[in-house]
Amino acid sequence: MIFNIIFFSLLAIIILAAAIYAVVQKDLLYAVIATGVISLVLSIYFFIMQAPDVALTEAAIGIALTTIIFVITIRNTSRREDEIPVNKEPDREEETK
Amino acid sequence: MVISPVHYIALPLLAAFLMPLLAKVNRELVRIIPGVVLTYLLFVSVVLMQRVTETGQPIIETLAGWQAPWGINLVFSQFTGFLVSLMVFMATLIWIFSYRFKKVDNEPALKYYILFMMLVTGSVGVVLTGDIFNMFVFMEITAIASYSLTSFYRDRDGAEAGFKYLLIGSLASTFMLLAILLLYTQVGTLNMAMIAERMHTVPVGMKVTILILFLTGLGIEAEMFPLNGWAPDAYSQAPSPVGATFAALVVKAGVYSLIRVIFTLFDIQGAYQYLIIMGIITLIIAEFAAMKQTNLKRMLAYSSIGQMGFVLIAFGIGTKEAVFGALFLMFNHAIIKSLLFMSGSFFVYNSTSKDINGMSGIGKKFPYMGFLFSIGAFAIVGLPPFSGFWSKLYILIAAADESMLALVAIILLVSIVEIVYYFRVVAKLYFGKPTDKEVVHKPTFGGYFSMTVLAVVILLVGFYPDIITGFIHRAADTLLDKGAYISNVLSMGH
Amino acid sequence: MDPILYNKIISVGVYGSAIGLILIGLYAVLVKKHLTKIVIGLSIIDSGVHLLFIAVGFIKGGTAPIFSEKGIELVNQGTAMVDPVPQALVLTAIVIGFGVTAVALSLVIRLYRHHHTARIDHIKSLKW
Amino acid sequence: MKRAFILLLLVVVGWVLADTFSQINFGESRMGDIKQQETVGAYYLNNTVEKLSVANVVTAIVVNYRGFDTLGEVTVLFLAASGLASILYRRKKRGEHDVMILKNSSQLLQTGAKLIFPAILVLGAYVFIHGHLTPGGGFQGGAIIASGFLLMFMAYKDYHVSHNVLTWVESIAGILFVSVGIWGLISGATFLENILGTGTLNDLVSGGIIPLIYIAVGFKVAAELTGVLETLLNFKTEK
Repeated sequence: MIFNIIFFSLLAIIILAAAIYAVVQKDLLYAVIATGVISLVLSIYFFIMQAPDVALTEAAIGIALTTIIFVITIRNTSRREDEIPVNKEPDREEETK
Repeated sequence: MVISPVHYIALPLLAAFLMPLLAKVNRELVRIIPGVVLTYLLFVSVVLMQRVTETGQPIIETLAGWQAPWGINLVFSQFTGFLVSLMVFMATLIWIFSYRFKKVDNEPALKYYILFMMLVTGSVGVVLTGDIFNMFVFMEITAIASYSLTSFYRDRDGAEAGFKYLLIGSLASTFMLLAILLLYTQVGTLNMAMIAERMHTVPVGMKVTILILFLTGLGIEAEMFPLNGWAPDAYSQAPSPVGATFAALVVKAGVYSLIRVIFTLFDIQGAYQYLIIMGIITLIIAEFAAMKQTNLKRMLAYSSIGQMGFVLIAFGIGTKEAVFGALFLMFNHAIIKSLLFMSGSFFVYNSTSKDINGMSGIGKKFPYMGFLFSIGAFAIVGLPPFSGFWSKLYILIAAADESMLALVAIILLVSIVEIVYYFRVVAKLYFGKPTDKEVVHKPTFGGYFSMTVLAVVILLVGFYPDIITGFIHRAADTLLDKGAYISNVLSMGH
Repeated sequence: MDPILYNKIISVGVYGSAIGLILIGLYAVLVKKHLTKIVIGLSIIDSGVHLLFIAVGFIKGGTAPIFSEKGIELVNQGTAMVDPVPQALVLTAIVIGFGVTAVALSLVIRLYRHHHTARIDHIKSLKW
Repeated sequence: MKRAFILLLLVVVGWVLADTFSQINFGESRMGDIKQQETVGAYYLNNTVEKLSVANVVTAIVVNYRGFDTLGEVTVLFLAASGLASILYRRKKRGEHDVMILKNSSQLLQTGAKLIFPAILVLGAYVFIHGHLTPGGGFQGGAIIASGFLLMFMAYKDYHVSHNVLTWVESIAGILFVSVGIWGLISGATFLENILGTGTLNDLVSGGIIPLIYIAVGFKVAAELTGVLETLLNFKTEK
């Protein structure tokens, strides 16, 4: 019982800490890793709450794929939340009708 | 194979999965297939509406062989059938209008037609389904198709509008998920008829919380204040057939879900007052905002929001006549606003700017298009003898019957505002000084055809409202008869 | 230890994490200025809601809703299993959430391509 | 001012949620008297083994009882992939071609990826073929296969999955899913009805159309997710 309480509180602390870290961290790559940690803890939660199907889905989609598409996005855009804007005019592509 | 409501979902999905393959065979198939599917669905609508009208009983289709409440079911009643038929009719016309869309660019054309067809399927599914979580799934289908279509064009602020829409839409779906979860914990089922049957067992506090979550989640698609920040941008940045689709289908699906939740699922009287209040706020803010707009499409978008506020007020009054008026207005709004969007997009296309000022005198150059736009403008403000007149009249009578005179005054006042800003555009079209910068693009044959059909429908309903009122009356009765809905759905196979 | 107190502590832990996630995500969506950060916020909110679903379906002492070899005997003691419906719903919700996130991120990439910045306070057309 | 308002909003939302969920006791059965089948959950637990011969009740719900939802869910992924491609689409000028944004990685990762890749594919296939017996199913298996492809993308700069192949797999799997549904309609039953014999519990070939649908879903999800990754990764264009 005591072990369970410690375990659950540990999970709660990790998941909330990771969420807060993901929000306050200015370096987006670290923030995204933190969301990966959230997914990981979430998947542990699902597993111990007897939802192995959901845990597997969260592990495959939440930890691996969501994280990677975030990383790809960051590589294509800017990595810092407090980026310095480039003073360029927006460039538009021409549209075919 | 007997014709049944599931055709509305299964066939578009089959076609959508097939289209990437068919695109490799022949480019033209990408354009033809959605039309074939939609035309077939129109035929299905005619057959099913006939069946429903003859028997007076809704068609309830079980899926996967499980009766309600164990499985998901589709309900094609006189009410949902009316809405679905309207949606499919409008979708077919919009398809004809946009047949030559993206003629040169093959890849985007494929995506456009797939997304458009799924937008239609999602909206139809929201109306047909009898299961609350299934409704959520269809809403997400509609939503993802809308986000992508809103940001379809690269040469305007499409991505910005799409992102705003996505932001609000995701928050909405979160609220809806929470509401579904809480509802499930309270009644232990997801079937809407069974939820309605067991609703009286739910504690009042919980009921109110769930209702508020639902209203927040669903009010977004229904463009209810203050959740409609996405609408003006989405309407003005999306390709114009998509704008017409938003007005004719997506918003209707949103209003339907809101109405279904309040009228059938819940038994809270306060919800009706809430609808009236939110409707009035939505109406007033949107109509005054519309007056300030210089961009034609934004003006049409705000006007659309205002009309939805009007619909919400009418539903909020809650009497049979008011519901009749509201459904009539939904019908009118679908056809009129689509006509306005189609002809309006033609003006935008032919003038150098999107501003109303840039369109001055364009009606002289294109008298027929100007004529169509004017019909739409006169109809939507509710002038006789156009169809919009009748719906406004019925709602006013319903409000007066309930001795809500303040409401009547507000509606009339707002109508004046509406008249002012629509007439300003019409006057500009005809009496403005023509600018010589215009580039002439003739609309396609399909464009002419669908706009003419819409104008004819507006005039026809305006002169002979009886051709449509029978259906709407029966639809209103079906919506208000909650007991029949529950017993019809749950008695299947018992 | 008192089982009621024990249950209370666990429930505060689980519900607290879920609601905390929703609130933190909401904060990020409403306050943060960077588009990617906003999408991160949305995915955190989603996580919180999914956790709530599973937490609500959980039954103390229940097993996963998968029948083992001796499954038929277990059918008669169905109470020993957790509620499978929320799990099925979450499965759907996770996949849908992934779809929305993917579309959102592609929009972020496109906005960055046009404006050379991903901060909403630097993109004029994103102002409400 | 704005921040204070947002904080107030958060407090209100948090308070309402906390208050609501404090009424929903954690770990307590809400399925009522399980024999009475008061809730759908109880019904599914009581009847799945008998009527469908499927060990995994969640799979039975996802694929059969609420199979229509799953069709919608697959459509959502399909739409997300289409929408993503449409949003990021740009006309290539002459001589331009897509380039992976990733760089070639170390020898170690390359060799490791080559070794693990087939194993991941087999694992994914195992997960969705056994979806009705063990935890997992089409979505999980599909996602696992997609992560296998991701590993290859990361290891080899020039690794490409042909868009043609992805389109074919995706379309055929989708058509298979809907066709299984329409098959039910044609044979006089309802859409997506389980018209095959259900077999015996815990057999690989059991549960009627459930494994069939889950295999289709597995292939479709794998193709869609790989397509999403491919689109995002090939985003840069170079002359």
